[in-house]
Amino acid sequence: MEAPEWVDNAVDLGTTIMAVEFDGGVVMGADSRTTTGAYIANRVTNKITPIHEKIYCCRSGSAADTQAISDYVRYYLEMHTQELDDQPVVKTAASLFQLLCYNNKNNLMAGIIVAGWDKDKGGSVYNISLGGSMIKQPFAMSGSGSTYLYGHCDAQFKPGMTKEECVKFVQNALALAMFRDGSSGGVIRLCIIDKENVERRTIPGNQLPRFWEG
Amino acid sequence: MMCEEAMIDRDDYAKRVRKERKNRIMIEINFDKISSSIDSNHEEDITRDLKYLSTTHFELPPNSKPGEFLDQVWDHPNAPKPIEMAHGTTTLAFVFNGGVIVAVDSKSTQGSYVASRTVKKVIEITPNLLGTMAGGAADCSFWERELGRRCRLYELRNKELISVAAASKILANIVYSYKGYGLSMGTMITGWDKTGPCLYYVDNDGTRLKGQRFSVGSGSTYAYGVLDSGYKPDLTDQEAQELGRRAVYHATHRDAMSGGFINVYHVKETGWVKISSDDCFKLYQKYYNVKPINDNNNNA
Amino acid sequence: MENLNRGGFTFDLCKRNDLIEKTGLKMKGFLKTGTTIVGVVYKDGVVLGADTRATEGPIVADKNCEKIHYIADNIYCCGAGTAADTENTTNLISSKLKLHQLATGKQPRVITALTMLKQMLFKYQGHVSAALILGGVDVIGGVVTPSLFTIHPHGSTDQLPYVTMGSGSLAAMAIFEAFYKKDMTKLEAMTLVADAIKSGIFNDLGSGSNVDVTVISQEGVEIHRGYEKPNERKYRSNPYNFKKGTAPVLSTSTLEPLGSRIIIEDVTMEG
Amino acid sequence: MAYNGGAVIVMTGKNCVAIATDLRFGIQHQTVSNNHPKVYRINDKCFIGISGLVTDAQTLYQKLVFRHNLYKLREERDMTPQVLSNLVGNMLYEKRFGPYFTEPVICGLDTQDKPFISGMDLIGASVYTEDFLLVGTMTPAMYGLCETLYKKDMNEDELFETVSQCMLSSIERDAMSGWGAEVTIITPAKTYKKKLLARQD
Amino acid sequence: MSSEHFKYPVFGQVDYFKYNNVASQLASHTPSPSHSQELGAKKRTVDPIVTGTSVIAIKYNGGVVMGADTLLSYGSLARFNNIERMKKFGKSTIIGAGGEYSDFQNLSQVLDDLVVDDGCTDDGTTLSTTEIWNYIARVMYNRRNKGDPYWNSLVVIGHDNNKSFLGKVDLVGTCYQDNFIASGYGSHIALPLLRKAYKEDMTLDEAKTLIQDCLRVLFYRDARSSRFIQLSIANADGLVITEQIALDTDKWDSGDSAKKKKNQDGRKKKNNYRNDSTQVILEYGHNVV
Amino acid sequence: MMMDDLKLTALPEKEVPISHHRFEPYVDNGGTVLAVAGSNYCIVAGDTRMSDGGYGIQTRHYTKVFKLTDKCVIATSGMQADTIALRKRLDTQLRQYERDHGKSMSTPAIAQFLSNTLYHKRFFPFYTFNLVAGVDEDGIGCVWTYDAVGSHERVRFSSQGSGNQLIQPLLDNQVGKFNQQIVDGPRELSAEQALSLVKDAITSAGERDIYTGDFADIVTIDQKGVHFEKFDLKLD
Repeated sequence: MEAPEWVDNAVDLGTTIMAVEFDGGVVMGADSRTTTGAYIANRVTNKITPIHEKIYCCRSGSAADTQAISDYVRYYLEMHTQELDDQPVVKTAASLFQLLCYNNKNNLMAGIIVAGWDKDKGGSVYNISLGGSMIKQPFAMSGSGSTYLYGHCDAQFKPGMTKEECVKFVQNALALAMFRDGSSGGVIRLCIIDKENVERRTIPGNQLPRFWEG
Repeated sequence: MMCEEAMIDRDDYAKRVRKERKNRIMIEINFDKISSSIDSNHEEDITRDLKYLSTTHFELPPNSKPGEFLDQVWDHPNAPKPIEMAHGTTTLAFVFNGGVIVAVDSKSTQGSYVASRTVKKVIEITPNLLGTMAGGAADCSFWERELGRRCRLYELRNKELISVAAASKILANIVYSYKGYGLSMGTMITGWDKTGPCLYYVDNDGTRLKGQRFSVGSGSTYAYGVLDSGYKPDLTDQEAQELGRRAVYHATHRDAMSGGFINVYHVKETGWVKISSDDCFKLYQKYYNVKPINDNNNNA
Repeated sequence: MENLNRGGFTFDLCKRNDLIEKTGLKMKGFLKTGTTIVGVVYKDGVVLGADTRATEGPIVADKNCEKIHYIADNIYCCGAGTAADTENTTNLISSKLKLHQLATGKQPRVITALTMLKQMLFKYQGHVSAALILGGVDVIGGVVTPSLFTIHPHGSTDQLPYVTMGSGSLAAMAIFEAFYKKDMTKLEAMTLVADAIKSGIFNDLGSGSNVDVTVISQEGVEIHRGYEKPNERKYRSNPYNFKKGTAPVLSTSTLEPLGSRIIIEDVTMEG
Repeated sequence: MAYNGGAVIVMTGKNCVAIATDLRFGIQHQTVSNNHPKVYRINDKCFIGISGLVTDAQTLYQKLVFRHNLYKLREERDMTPQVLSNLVGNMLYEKRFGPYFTEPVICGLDTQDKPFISGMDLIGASVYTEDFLLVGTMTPAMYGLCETLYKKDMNEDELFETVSQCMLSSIERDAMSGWGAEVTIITPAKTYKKKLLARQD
Repeated sequence: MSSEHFKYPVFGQVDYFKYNNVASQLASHTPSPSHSQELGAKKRTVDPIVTGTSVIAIKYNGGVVMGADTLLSYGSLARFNNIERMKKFGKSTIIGAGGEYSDFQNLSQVLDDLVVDDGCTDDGTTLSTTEIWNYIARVMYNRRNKGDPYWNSLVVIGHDNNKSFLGKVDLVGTCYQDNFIASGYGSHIALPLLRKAYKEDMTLDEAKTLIQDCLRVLFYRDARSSRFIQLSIANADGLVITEQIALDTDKWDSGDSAKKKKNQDGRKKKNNYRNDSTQVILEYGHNVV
Repeated sequence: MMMDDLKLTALPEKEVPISHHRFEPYVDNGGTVLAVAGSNYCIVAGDTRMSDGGYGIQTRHYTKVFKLTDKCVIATSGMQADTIALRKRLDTQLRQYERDHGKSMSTPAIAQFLSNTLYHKRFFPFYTFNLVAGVDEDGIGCVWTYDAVGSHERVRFSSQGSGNQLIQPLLDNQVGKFNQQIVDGPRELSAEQALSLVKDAITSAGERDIYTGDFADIVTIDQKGVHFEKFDLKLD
């Protein structure tokens, strides 16, 4: 007799996460589903985690691993900030993630998007994928649901979108992925970071965009 | 990429399809049969049982090697608790001047659980033939029952008793024809025919041996010790019976899988006789004179 | 000489056990709590609930075990998984928190317990198989914040207003999803928790026996052991009496008192 | 766990406890000794029964005696069964990832002469009940019997007869244990053990 | 005579009983290698590919209501979004299917044939639901015996002769009847709700609401389910399978309050969160209440 | 010629790879049955829980005891689908026997017949644990107990199924009176005592075995026929 899958399996963020930079900031977005097998262990998860005041990350992969990594990065970045006596830049945070992911690549199951605003570069988005490679991208996506999105995003993405255009872009993409990917779903969580503000938005599961339905 | 279950699934599927294609080189797709797949014979499946009920037949598992089927089944992560077939035994038989003595225990275990202490491990095939049971209980009793039927038919056809050699050969041939099917039996066929007392050992591989003394089962090593040290051809009937009993008794003591009652049979020229059926517990008390101190109703 | 009170795990038998298991000898399974455990946040605090069955394979090893563990005066924790792991993990964190409390002189916060637990579980990468529900109430600057977390064996945590864990978690979650509402009163919350646990008890074979409920609020902690007992034995025939002398006795011996001497004796194997 | 075989039952009565053990020591299917009780005396009012791999049981017992002696030197009193079960529980959990293949049950009378029993799995998950506990190679058989035959508040004679029947009938269905049984009864006044006549197969 | 007595056959393979025909027929019915080869090439489902999830059903005072979503998954991909997983057979039976869809389609053909044959007999009787259910159970069991199962769990509802019928059959042939049945993930999530809510003499509306509530909970918690469902009803008036219904799912609000709170906090005391470890950690579960 | 006869067509020339990828043909639906026979009665009990092989309960009302003739029932637990197939086979054959011989099969004959039926599935066994119980031609209660492939034995009392190991030693003790020097009253139980014991035994199994519970069918068989009765167990 085997234990039921929701008891035995590790908790997985089979996820859709993405981030886009716009002039002066970034828009980050994530679905909210956490699964163990086919059971949804948490349907309103928040996968957008603050690392620093203006730096956030989207987590995908093993929930335990990504939480632990974010905790470590937050801790190191805080120390770094204290030493520097200045706000850290996004790339520093991303590099820290890369370091942890790369050095423990055999033990970790984590795909992370780091995004945020700093005064040097404005908004920037970094994608740290499974092996630990760090790539700066104008828009990044990751997680199981992202496979359904490449075509859509490549077609829809235009450089130099405004903030609201970016929000729309992220929202629509996430909704598409959540519709098709069983491991993504729930609500859309957005996080918009610019010079002034960190704004959080949630789009409940019954008000997701349905533009493709016509 | 993270958790691309969907991707992985599709990759997997593609791989499997490719693999299956490879196999198909040998298997050959039969497109002529497409219509027959629609017009399926479920009715026949359903009524098959009824149709062939009057015909004795074995159903084979959906697998090319029946002997390995169950092992494969229990290997599966979702498999239920494996079926435990009744097992474990000490049986012995020996030929001496007065005939053949057959002595057996009566315990049957499933894993470490004692399923029964009252199993009849001597199978009375015909009034002149005895078989013993070791290994799978169902295998032994079924096939020796069948052997009994065959022997009786032989008698009716030929108006004479079947020889022990022939009877044991029938059994050996039957089990040999099922080699690789996973039968488990170690049996002794004994009786008294024209050639005198006779003892054969037959097991599930199809081995068939004639001999003076055999002991079969998990407790056989212990029994051999007692049997060999006490055996001589010119034992009296009493001595021989007690030797068999003793040998099995000591085996039951040392072997966890043997026990229960000790049944002793004596094959004589006139046929077999059941000599005794003693509870090991009583024998223990008798042999070692063990008595409870609070025994009020003097169990005589 | 072995080091007493050294703390931590020892691994000296691992190699030997591997060898033994290679010879085909099977280790017995650990005691598991198949379990339904739940927690829910209500208006003024947190209600935790648990069933009371512990199983060893298909056999019920304990019909009335306690699965809601004490962490601190304002924090309790339900455990599912391997019984020894939940028991010892919570005990360990409880004592760490006590030390922390003595060092800082403040009531421990739920979040501190959470961090300790998740770090410990993450360290063991899921080998310590404890699935926990942590609930408690913080009073900071006069503001009461009830909080409720789940901690999975690998060390991931979630915070939610209603949570379930264990083999019966689906059955219990179904009740929550259907009947949970915000800002419940204490009684409503307790009834909901009891319903969720009963759903686990009656629909999940790994869970059974009674409902335990613990309420944590600013006013303190109420522990209802056996809040509901829906599974009392339904039938018992006349007691079985054996007359004195039924069992056959071979010998009787009285064991003399040892007194205060220290005995040093060999392991005997008589006869 | 089934390498050596064994069965131990503890059961409470009114102001008394009983601990019953089988006597077989075997190496897999071969019976080596029929006089090997699995019950060890820790002090006057406290016994531990350890089933499982005998080498581990003996090691565990020796370590317990060691600790108990230190405790006595330090505290000038005997360990209560409660203390002992906490001690054993912690000792076993220390070896969480490489456990002793043993399952202990502890019984005794506490300082108020109230019966106390506890049991553990092999990594020290304690079980406390008020009626009975058991460990061994054929626990289902023992559970079935104890669950049915147990009564509350038995006096020491009833307790002896009940626990004897539970032990005798359950070891008859287990190939790996049996070969005699021994029951120890602990009462405030005295402690005595009785050896039972049982099957030797 | 010579070899008579040792020629004990493997039953069914050697013509021991002199029933030439029977034996050869038997041989073709015991799965021999050639047989399995054919199966292996043809249609053995070793792993479900296109799958449907739960089906749930309950009896009410005048019939039976069944519900299922309309999604077919392909691994974790939600591949086909408006597929009817319930199908009518004959005048009084509806079957709802979970598991591999191709197997269900194949089985449907078999059952359609059965129904047509029965109609052609024109003997004034039609197949009752019980008969169809029994038939499916035998088919499933026999397929299991061949190691080639229909990878489905089927819920059968029907209403004939003023009696409601509700039964289930799964891929190994386990079959039973009950007053409420759930398959797939529904047996873990919906069944507890059905057990709790079931009472004799439910009205149709109550039953429909209950089924919808269960499907909603399933949508919340089963990663392979969808919001779009269908209900089917069997009662004295006949069989109905409704159009697709979109479930309203309104229970996402607990996240909102948290969001507002955090925003306000964020604006008011910008640098403060750094000192408050609680707030950062809270992100691992957003829903502060 | 001889060699040809012995050659087995069922054994393949070359191994055909059959992937046992995910399909497991057996599932254990659990459940316990037991029977106690006396000189003029036989009492059978079986719980009615049917689990899904894991931790789920599929239905609480699945009867495991089936009436075969007026003097005989079969009580069977294990895999429910196999149970049904087995029962259907027995039913058909018994009915055919009745037509052919104008009387129903005697209980001992049914017992041997079941053994053969089970053995004919030796290579692909029914995952069922059976008891045949009833009264024989003389009205004496009798029980046969089976292993999965048909090894059987006539006994006075027996149990089978998931709670087998819990109940069997209890019956040894209370019906067999093993290891008891003094026994209150007669050694054989009266029908009332047996009934009460059977109820107690299945209740105890329900306490400790997670696959036993919900309700029990208590079946009394005597010269008058077969009488069913419902009995409550725990639902957890």
